[in-house]
Amino acid sequence: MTERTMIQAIQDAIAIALEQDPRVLVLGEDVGKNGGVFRATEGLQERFGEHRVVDTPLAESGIVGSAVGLAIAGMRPIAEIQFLGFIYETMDQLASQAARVRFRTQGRFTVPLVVRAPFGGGVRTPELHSDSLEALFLHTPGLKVVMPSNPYDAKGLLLAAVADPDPVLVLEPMRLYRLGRMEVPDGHYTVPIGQARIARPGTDVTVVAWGPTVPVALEASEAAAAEGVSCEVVDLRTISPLDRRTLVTSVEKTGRAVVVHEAVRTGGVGAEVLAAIHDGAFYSLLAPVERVTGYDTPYPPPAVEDLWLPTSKRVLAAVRRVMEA
Amino acid sequence: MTERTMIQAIQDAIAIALEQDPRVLVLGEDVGKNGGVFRATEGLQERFGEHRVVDTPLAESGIVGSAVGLAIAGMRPIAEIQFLGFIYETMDQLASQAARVRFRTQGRFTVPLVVRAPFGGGVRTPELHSDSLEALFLHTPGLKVVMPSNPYDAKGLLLAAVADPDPVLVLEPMRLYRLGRMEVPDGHYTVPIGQARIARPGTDVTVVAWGPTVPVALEASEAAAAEGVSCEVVDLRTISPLDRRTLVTSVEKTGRAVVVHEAVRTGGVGAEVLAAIHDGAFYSLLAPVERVTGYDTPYPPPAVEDLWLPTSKRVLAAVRRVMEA
Amino acid sequence: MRTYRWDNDVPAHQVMAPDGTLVGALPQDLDDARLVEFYRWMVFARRFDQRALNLHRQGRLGTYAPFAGQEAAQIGSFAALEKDDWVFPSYREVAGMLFFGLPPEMALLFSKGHPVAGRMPDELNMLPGQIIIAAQTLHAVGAAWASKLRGERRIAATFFGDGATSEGDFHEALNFASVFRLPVVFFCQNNQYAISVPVSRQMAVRSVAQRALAYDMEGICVDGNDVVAVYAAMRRAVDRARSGGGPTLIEAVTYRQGPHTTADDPRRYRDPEAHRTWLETRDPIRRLRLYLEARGAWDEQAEERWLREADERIAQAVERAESHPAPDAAEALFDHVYGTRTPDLEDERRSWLAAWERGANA
Amino acid sequence: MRTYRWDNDVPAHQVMAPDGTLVGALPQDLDDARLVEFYRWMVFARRFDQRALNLHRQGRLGTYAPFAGQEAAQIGSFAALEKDDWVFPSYREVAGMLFFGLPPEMALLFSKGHPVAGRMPDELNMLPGQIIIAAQTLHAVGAAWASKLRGERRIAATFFGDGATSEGDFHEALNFASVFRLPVVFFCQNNQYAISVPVSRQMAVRSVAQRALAYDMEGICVDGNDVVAVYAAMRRAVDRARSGGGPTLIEAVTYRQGPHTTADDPRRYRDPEAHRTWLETRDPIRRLRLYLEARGAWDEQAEERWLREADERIAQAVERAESHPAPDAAEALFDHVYGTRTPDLEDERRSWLAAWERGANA
Ligand SMILES: Cc1ncc(C[n+]2csc(CCOP(=O)(O)OP(=O)(O)O)c2C)c(N)n1
Ligand SMILES: Cc1ncc(C[n+]2csc(CCOP(=O)(O)OP(=O)(O)O)c2C)c(N)n1
Ligand SMILES: [Mg+2]
Ligand SMILES: [Mg+2]
Repeated sequence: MTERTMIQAIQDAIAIALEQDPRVLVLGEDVGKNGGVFRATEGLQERFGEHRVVDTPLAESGIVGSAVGLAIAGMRPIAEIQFLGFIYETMDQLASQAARVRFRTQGRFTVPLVVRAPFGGGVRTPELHSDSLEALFLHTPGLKVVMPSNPYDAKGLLLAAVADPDPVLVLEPMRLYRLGRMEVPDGHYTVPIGQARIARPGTDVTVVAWGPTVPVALEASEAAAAEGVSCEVVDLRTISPLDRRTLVTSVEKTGRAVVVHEAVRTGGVGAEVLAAIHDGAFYSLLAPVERVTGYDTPYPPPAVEDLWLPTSKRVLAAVRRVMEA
Repeated sequence: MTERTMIQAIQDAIAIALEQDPRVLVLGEDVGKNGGVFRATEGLQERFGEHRVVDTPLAESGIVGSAVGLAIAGMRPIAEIQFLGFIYETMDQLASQAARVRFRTQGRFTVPLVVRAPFGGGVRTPELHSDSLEALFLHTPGLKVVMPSNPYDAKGLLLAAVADPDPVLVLEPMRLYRLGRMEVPDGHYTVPIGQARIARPGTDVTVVAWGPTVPVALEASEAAAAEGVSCEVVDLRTISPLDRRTLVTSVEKTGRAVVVHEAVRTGGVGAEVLAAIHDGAFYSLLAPVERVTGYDTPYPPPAVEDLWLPTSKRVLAAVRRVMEA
Repeated sequence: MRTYRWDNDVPAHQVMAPDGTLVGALPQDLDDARLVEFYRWMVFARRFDQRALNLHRQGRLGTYAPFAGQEAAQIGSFAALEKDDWVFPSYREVAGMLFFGLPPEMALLFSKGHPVAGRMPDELNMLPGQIIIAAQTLHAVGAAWASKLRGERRIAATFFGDGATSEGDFHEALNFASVFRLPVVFFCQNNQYAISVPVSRQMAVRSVAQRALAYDMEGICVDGNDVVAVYAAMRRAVDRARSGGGPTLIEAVTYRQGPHTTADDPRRYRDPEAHRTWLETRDPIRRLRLYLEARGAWDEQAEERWLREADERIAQAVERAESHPAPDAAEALFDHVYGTRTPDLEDERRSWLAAWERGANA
Repeated sequence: MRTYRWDNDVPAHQVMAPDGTLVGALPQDLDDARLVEFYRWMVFARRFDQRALNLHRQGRLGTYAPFAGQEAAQIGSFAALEKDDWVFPSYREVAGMLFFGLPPEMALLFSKGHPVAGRMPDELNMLPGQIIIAAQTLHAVGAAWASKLRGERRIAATFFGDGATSEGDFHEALNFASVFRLPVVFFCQNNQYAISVPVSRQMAVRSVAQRALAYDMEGICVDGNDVVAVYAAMRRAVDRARSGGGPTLIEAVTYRQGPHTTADDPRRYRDPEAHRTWLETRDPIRRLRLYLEARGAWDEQAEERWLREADERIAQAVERAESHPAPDAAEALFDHVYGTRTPDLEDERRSWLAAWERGANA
């Protein structure tokens, strides 16, 4: 066990993957000498060589597309897209290629590919660096999508992604990269893909969050507790496949739910979480599920981003509303 | 009034737009001499010249990206993406560029751009030609998305899109292109963007559909009527902005809803429609909203596609379930 | 001011003139026996193509992309590959794929929309024909990269059309390949059209091969209806790749004699004059026949025999394709989305089966 | 076998050597007065850049992308444009944008993340610096196309880095521009790095300008630290575009003296030797100063005066930026998503305002 920030846990996971499996290689922009713009690959090129930690030309479709070829040919590429906002450039290679090769070839070829991408707001980045785009990939069969909210999960989910036989998108909330430290085991372990986690048990309201909004949900729950409301916080951890069972089990107990995400509201993962609860716990619901999310606008410039992001106060207000309904 | 198929109505709308506004031009692959692979631009290059109906090189990002520049500079481009499955190539230019220029420049520049794309299943196309991807764009602020289900709406929505000051994606269900004819006014008219249509009034169950599933919903409603169940079919017509009011009004009356779409289930527009109903008509709901959709798999090859698509039988079964709940 | 500018016009490399006479040196490994083999494959492919169009007309085949006119480009290029090289074709490469070992019934099943057609034979490192224009060029780059990293002999070849060179992915692929000096061959069949759009509208350069200059890569422009020249160019590129010399871009100048696909009507856009010239004087099969005939390696009887053999093999393939079991739809739909079905897919599969039993699917 | 291959190595075009002596002909429209004007702008821009880094260090500015070292490339190129030409820059072009008429406080507000900074002055057909690498090159193509369709004089210029040339959009833009022969200039500042990645890893060719060959376009490689050579190259390209001769690709070979942005630590990847050489012997401002000094158009007093004037203007800009009203957040967030707010945005705006009043936003 070592105390690690999330970025350190990620770096550690990548190092272990490179060490344990000669088929693993890391590719992306600035991942080599520079160690990644967030230092996720710090020191890895020195340690594993230029052929296993590779700076590519500046072309995201090229990164993902060639990683698809690498994976088809039996390698285990870990591709980095410098910021999730740039993933649009790779949509065809991700959604029509990586995610479909198994289906297209009815199992003859597969794409065990990991694509990592930092994302999320609150860190004053320029335009298009902060967008939360997980919903696009929830709607993409053949892809899996995970999103850690703490260092332990970050390492375990990343190692699970590397071991997975299918393409996995690992979305890393950059706001949490260095937010705090936590005890993280030193060796190899995995956090299973597809399982949500009860981040805080409770009885009155289920608060569903993922990635960067987990701390927001926890803070709101703390405040609610002071008002005598017991929130159960579910940290999805995996966006796709969605752990509907955990959601339904929790809401069957609480009868109320608030979903919190940073992505824009309409058509977000929150709608599917709401639908999962609606489908599975309809007769337990005491109040309509509330969504606390980004607004239906482009992610705004730094000077106003804090006024746009979901806050614990907004979550608390929603908790109060579902309690009063 | 002339009897027109949907494709004829679309061709007519484009011709009117070219005729009435010198700023309009059409660009895309095979739109010129060939008149489009579905003949949506049949005869238009001959009539309006090579400079207004332009065959471009084979590059979708180039088509949308240069159309963004054309629109910024005051033109009114109508870009064709040959099949919606290829829109992934343009995601950055659509979602990060076209949809954001107004916001980025706080109104100084705008992108009055129309992007047309055929899509949808049931016509035995090769892979990646049939996918329903409207959900990606419902989640893209700054874009509007319309989807006609009949010739009248196809023409009116397209002309409304051309007149709109913002980028509008017009998704055309190719299965309906030549499915039937209907009286369509000859001149210019618009169908307002953002307004759903009651395709069939009813009292017991609201069936929500759009584009290619509208006929499926109507067929199921017919069968339900024979069983004494009165379905109200809501044809969304516009995906974004979503007409929540019409949905809620209908469900407040019926108390039950079935949502039908061809796109894969998870994270689809159906989830947001369900959420809209859940949010707005929670206390009227007598049963959980059902979704009848494509399965969570890639769009399958022609030999099995009919076994994958939502059928009126599946819709009818869902109608029965919500009636029995 | 000195500037970069390309002013030359390099003619397509040719070894065999349209009248079947040699205008260049035959590669050493191409003797008459090998050329007869090429010829027989070209004849077989042409017959296959005609039969497929026929089947389509009879409603026995779905969308099909004919390759007639491009047999030399495809067979000449695939012939320079080794059996375990990586192949990333487009939908147009059926002649090459058949030559490379794809059972002809698989090509038919592909156009029948049968899911099994995507399941390439285990012994081939070949992907099904890519639908998204130029996407496969990047996959070839990745596979070549894997070979290089593992020190394998295996190279990668990717096939695409003139239109594909306009896509961003094409550029990114050539750039990656050249920067990493990967063992990959980019083989472009310039068949003059991308559906209806002529190559003159696709690019301002007169030769696709010229695009190689942007990557410090060798670009070879070859007469794509000259199977010998195509083979020689591919041989050169494959040898370079295998020996660590990096990528090559080959342009085979050829012509699509038929429609783009069975859904296309080429009369809308084709230049009838040029069309006649290509058909009458530049057909790749005719050219090789004239050569073989002059060598005494071809005569009418042989032709008839080969045609008969071809037609028999094709008939068998049609028979196998048409008697192929209908897809196991539950498997085809749900079992190859992921390595293991997710809980949602389990549920959906179950409810699909239930609907199936009720007859509610379709 | 004849193949396309580029074997030459064209040196960057130069008019003024690093020691300030002329090695080529001055363009006719560049007299001493104009060169003094360039010089003063370069000095102003350098001071602005330094001040911005300073403000960042003091926490008074957000992410900033410094351009020191690239002043000649930017001012020399923007100087050949007319005031109503279209300009599609990247985030790096602040020196050029200031020269072109962007109020310096706007550049500061941009790095402060103020929404107003995206609202370019009405009199300029200039977009804010694009963040998505190479995306703006296509917008320039479209704007140039609009000009051509309407028969306007206006041309379009787009600015980007060496790394941008690897993106698919760059290729698609050059291809469209050349196929349609559009009045657009592609101006690449090859500043040797894309963040940490050196240009040698970005492309196999030695010059970005060589990439023009793939489009039958003229590619000009110019010493980007020679403001005269840059101006001459841009003049040539702009004149060509304006007179209907189509697009040009210019590569200005220059150097980013500072970090990629304020978030970057260039010591991790930079070659210290080369760094020293660029700084000490190839600085663009020093070069022009040596020339002007030899012409008697520069002396210490003038320099001091110009610096003082620059600093005063900068101080005013800082003052204006820092006293700029805080954004009207409700407007900035909700009122420019569409021309008219949608019903959802109306609701969201209302609930945002309510939360604002409760203090629940942030
Ligand atoms: C990304 C993408 N865009 C468009 C299409 C539609 N389409 C299919 S084939 C084709 C033309 C391809 O031309 P070319 O590359 O020359 O190959 P050819 O068909 O001539 O062999 C087009 C536009 C597609 N399949 N994929
Ligand atoms: C599509 C995209 N990919 C990646 C990035 C992240 N990024 C920002 S600047 C940069 C390097 C750009 O290099 P270059 O084009 O040479 O321009 P320079 O910064 O040197 O002026 C990268 C990788 C981005 N902004 N957009
Ligand atoms: Mg072609
Ligand atoms: Mg650079």
